[in-house]
Amino acid sequence: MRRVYSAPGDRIETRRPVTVSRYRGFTRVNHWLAAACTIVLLLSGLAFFSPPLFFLTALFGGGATTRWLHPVIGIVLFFSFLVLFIQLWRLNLPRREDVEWARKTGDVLAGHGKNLPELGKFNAGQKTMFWGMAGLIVALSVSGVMIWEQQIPLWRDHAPVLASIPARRIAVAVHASAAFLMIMLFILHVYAAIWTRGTIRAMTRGTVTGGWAFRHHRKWLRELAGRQGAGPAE
Amino acid sequence: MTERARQPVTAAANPPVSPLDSNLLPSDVVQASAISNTPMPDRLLDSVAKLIDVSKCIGCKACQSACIEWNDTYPEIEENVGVYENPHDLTPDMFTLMRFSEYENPESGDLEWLIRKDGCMHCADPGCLKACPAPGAIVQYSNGIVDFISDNCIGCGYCVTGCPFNIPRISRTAQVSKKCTLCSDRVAVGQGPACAKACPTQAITFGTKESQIALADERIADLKSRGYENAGLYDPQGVGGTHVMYVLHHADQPSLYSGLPDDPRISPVVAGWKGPAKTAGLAMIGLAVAGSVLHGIFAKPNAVSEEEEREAEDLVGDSRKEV
Amino acid sequence: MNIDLSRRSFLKLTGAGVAATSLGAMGFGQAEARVAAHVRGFKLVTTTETRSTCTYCSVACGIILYSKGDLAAGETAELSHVEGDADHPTNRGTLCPKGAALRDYVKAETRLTHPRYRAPGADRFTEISWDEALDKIARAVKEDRDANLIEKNADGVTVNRLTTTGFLAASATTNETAWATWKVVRSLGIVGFDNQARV
Amino acid sequence: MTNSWTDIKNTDLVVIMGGNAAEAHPCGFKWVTEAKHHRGAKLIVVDPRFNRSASVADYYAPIRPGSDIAFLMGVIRWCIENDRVQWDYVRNYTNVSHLVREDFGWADGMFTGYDAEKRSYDQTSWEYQIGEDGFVLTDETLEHPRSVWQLLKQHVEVYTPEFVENTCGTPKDRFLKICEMIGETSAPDKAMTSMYALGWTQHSKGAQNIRGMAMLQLLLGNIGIAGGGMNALRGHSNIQGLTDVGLMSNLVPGYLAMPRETEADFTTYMSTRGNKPLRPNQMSYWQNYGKFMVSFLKALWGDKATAGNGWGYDWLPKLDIVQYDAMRMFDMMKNGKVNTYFFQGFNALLSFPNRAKMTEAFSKLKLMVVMDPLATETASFWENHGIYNDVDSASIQTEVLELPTTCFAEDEGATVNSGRWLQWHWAGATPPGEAKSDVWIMSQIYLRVKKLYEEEGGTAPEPILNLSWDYENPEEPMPSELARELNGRALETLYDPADPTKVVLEAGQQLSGFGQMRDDGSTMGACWIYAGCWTEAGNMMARRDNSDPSGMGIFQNWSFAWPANRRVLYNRASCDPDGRPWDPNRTLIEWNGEKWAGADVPDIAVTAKPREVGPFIMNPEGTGRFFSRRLMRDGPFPTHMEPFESPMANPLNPEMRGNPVARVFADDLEKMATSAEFPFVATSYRLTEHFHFWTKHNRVNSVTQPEFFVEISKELAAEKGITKGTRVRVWSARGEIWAKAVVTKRIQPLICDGKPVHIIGIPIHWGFKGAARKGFGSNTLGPFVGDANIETPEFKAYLVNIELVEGNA
Repeated sequence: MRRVYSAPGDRIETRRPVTVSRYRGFTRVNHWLAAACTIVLLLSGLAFFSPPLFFLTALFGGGATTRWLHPVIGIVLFFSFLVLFIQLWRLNLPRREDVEWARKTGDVLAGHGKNLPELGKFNAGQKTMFWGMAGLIVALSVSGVMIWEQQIPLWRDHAPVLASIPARRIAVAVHASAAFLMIMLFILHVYAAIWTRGTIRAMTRGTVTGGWAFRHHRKWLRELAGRQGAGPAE
Repeated sequence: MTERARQPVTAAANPPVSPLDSNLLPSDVVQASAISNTPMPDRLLDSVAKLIDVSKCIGCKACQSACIEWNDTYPEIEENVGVYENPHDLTPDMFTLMRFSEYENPESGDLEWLIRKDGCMHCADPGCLKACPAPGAIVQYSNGIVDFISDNCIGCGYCVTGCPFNIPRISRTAQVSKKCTLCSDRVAVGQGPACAKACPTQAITFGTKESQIALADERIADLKSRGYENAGLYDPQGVGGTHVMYVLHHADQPSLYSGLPDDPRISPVVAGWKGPAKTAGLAMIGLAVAGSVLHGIFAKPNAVSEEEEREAEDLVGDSRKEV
Repeated sequence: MNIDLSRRSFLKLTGAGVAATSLGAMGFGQAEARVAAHVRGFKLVTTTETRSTCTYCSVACGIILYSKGDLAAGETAELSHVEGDADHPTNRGTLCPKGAALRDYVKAETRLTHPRYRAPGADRFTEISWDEALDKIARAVKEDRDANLIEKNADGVTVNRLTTTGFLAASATTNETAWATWKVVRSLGIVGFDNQARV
Repeated sequence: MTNSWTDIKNTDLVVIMGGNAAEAHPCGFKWVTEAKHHRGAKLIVVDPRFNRSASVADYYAPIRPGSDIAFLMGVIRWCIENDRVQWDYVRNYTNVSHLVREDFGWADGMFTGYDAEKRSYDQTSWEYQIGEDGFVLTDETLEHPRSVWQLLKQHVEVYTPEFVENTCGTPKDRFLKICEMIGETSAPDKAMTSMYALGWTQHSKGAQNIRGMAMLQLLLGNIGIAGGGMNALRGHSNIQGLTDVGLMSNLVPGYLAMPRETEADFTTYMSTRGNKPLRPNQMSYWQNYGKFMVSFLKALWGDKATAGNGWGYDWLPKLDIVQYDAMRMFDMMKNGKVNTYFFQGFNALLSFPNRAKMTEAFSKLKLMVVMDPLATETASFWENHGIYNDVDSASIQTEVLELPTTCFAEDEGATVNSGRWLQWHWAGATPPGEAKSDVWIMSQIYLRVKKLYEEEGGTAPEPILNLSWDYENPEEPMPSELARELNGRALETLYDPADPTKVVLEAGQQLSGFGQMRDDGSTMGACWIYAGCWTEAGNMMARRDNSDPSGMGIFQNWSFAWPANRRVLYNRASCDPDGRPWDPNRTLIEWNGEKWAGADVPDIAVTAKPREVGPFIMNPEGTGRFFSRRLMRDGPFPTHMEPFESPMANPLNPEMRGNPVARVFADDLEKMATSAEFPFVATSYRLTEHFHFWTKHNRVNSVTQPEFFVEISKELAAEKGITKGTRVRVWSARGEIWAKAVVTKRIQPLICDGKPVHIIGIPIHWGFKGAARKGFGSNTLGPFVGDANIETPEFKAYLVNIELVEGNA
């Protein structure tokens, strides 16, 4: 049976009660790396974004340290997310059922699961988060390197357009705006993970309960069940 | 207790060698970067200005020499690239630079060698200060001097994007932003800037802004009498006026002088994101956090029911037939 | 309070160092910002002033040498800064790009500090003592003079002329040096005597 | 300078030609900007390049290097034709009315008396008609055909605006505009000042360039007045002083002459120096020559100089030729005729033309002694530095001694500025390492040579043994002792000649002026023009009173100006014949009915009555000279001469090459080229960022101008495929150099004789020692020929070729 809704490594671990492996160890570590980077970037970035928050630089050992740390962590995040992206982009491609699900956001919030379509590994919200993050990280990375003062001579030599002051002004504005959106997404992501009970263990233990999978990602569960039913017993 | 230094009124004076109390005090700061509520100082110093009379300037670079010597900087010895500008641009170690342009005046048919001393303009409304995220890294004193306080600078380069005149340069070694201080250390003991003191033809003068405008008026009248009908003062109001001003023969075309901005102002991009957008953004982030918390407290969590667990077992079981 | 107090020494002095540092960690207070806004200390404080004249062109700008140490008081003096003398009627304190950098000339890395000798055919100098150098010169001058001085010309007129040794005088030495030089050079009979007036 | 730097603020028109004051003398140029700002003065710049002075000028005109005489004679012609002449001045204060001998003449660019064999003029005909009373014959109507005025008019007739345009390349409209601006200053209340420097002197006819302007200034009545004058901007801080003190082959301090061997004894020497007045009542101040010379000899030999031995005249070396100037010495050196040579603070390897010849000459020395604060190229001429000094060290047998000296910051004494101010300075730093003062070194050499003569005897030891050296510490005389000698003192009690009971000075007291000098051995003084610099009142050179009550920039109590603390030379000429100032707003001195008085020291006997005594007191005529009698080797009037290497033939005489009386050594003549091979005109100059070869040793100036370059026009660049910042090779018949190219609109091709002339500007400042990048100067390329009168090398106009170099050469 071909995988449509699941990733390699996704499997039903136990059957009574049902637990389903959702993220492999590597992915989980990488996710938390990205999360940690995001938090560092968010805190250090906010310090530069707004004077009342400049005190946050103390967390990193002062303004100058924060200034060099921020872009370095940004690069780590970029690559960390790149791995996630490569792993997950296919499953995050929009499908017809996503439209219906999105239309019924009210039911999602109200907990009327019965009215919602069956979904694969990710719902439309998660997909939006994924593509949003991806886009914003690209925007932040590009604008970020443009305003990375210590690298300016490099751009001046190899990509003078990037080094021009008007371009850098725009980059600063883009960086700030993208960061703002990123923060909003981040809040949503964290909140959704907390509000949707049983979600966080997917990124901690790597597994979810069968009920969680049944409730939120039934097509995914079906596919896994189908694949494992069809295959040899373990 | 030593005597307090006077406020400077000219650059043509000999510096003191006995200790004097500084007369440019932390309490004279009227604006500091990333600090919104700088208290009103108890006194206001006279506004000072450096006037650069381009029509008297011979491009000798004495200002550059004096600047290097006074500030103990070590610019690199570069190569000749076919121009008179050396170094080729402002650097973290070269706070001022003579820029040369050869202009053929279409009206008179004469060649004019327009030479301009480039450097910090000490804007009344400093874009660098506005853009700077590091508290107290850029300060403005009540006499108009905009000074970079390296101890507070984080070397991020936002001042570079904030400056309408392309002045600050980030030191690759010290990782701090550098520019002309208007010799704040000299002004503090009643002296004018080193460049103005040195300038052989007194094309650079220094004093109260009022006195320098009066001097400029005299010079402009002289230039007009010599046929420069558009002679005028460059004190651009787009940045609230500057504490470094030029007398130009062609004040109608400042850009003739190696790209002096015709109408400099803080870029709307910078002004925008450093202004209301920033507050609005922070407010929305706050709202989002608050909304989530409230939703979390008051709304029913999206929890999985026992029934769903069983259905999952069924589903898994169905597909497997046998366990 | 002394004006050359740096921010850090000020903190130390007031005993507020620790407090201010932790204040800094907590966020940047106005007090901290103000302390840091202290301008650079005035670097000429406690230097010794000496009135001098620029050594370059003939405008002869008045300058003030600022030194660490007082030569007049028998101390060694190290030049730390040079600035135009605002009391001087010609330059009124101004200096050209050369004059403004006079310190770097006085303290150039290529200043000579030791007599050096280059032997025939050698590709480098070696250091020698003043005594050796001066004795060598005296001997060379005497030998050449004894051999080549023209005491009398064909008409029997005393001419005391030495053309095989020559002397090119400086352009920036004092009148007093010039006079001492004139006396010594002419007493030897040297006629190939010139200065830098033409180049 | 006849005037002073600060006096320039009094001018109405500044003409910078033959110099570039803004570039080379920025702080002096300040007074030009002052005059412009506060007096509304105008500035004219005439130069091959649109230079830094031109950048702030009111009017600029280009000129082909080496054609200044044509330009200046053209201006004189225009002023005469358009009656822009200050007639009262010209009639009364110049020699226009004097009659010249009938046999004097000028044709084909040459004066009467030329001897091609000797490359010299017989100057007999260049003389006034002398009457039976011994005075010059004059014609006050100026109509006599032999009057200087008529001869002058005749002489300048050829220099029409068209001639000027064709010869100088200066567009006619620009030339005429400048004539008009200059002509305005013929008004008695208008002043023009001429500021010039090596742009005029470094030609084979440099002295005549300057005479051209001096004549123009006389014509306009601008000599002797505030804001006027001929202002030579000396290049070095004390080259004025070194010349005053006579450190030249043919000079004795105070512009007295070294004896020639034709002057066998003191009496013969003095016989031609009587300087009897050529017009009635004139001061002819050189009549006092004997007093100055005897006082000098007393300073030199002390008690050993007596009336009986002609004041020790015999012990002075005597010249057999005009002078053993540096270029002659280097030529002799090259021919193996010099064994030992001293370089005191003089980087000759980079200073004199044809560097290859210099290197060859140095290589023939047995011993080279260099005294310098810095490591110079001269001291290291034997060091191989690739293309920058391509020599074979092993084959050079010269011994070199390099002696470290103190510099200005470490010594004390006086230097003389361009305005003749003797300013005292004090030491402010400890010398580095073992550096020693030049006085110490010279004393050591002297004392050691003297000891050798005392111990071993030798040839003619008298001059050495008899030299006066009675200093407190003979090992290192103090500057104050030497300065007091330069001023002079009474050796016996001096009585007033008018009232023998009145004591003027006690024995041992310092003279208060040269008027106190005697020719009977009762006074001594090394340099008469310095008398008054260190009097009984103390060191006048150290005075620092900067008050200026007249507001004219005179500063009478600031330091000391020679002669007699006079700040404006010939200032008698600032008043009309009756002694009233031409311009009451610029009064230097005036006749108050009894005597001359004013803000400046009068340049005339204070009781000399107006209309009796002329203002040019050093001349026996008492007048300024349009016709210069016998002083100039190349003619009593300036006549246009082409540079030795020129892109065009002399329009006055196509056969004439360069200056017909300039000295050229045979092998140097062979190394002179024509425009066929070397089509472009090179001219050398200073840059404001550097001082000669000194400041390349310091970082700051090396930062502001790091690397050697040449400047060329856009047109020449296009022709040769050169773009800014590329590397070029420039070569002449004598050598080659590599440089970066600065391509500029500030140099324009000029049309001369119908053809475009391209100019290549070559700054002088680089070498192979110091902080700046290694490079060259113009001297590698320049021709080894000097001015006919004073041997200043012709660096300002010679021929080269140029090409683009791919890569880094």
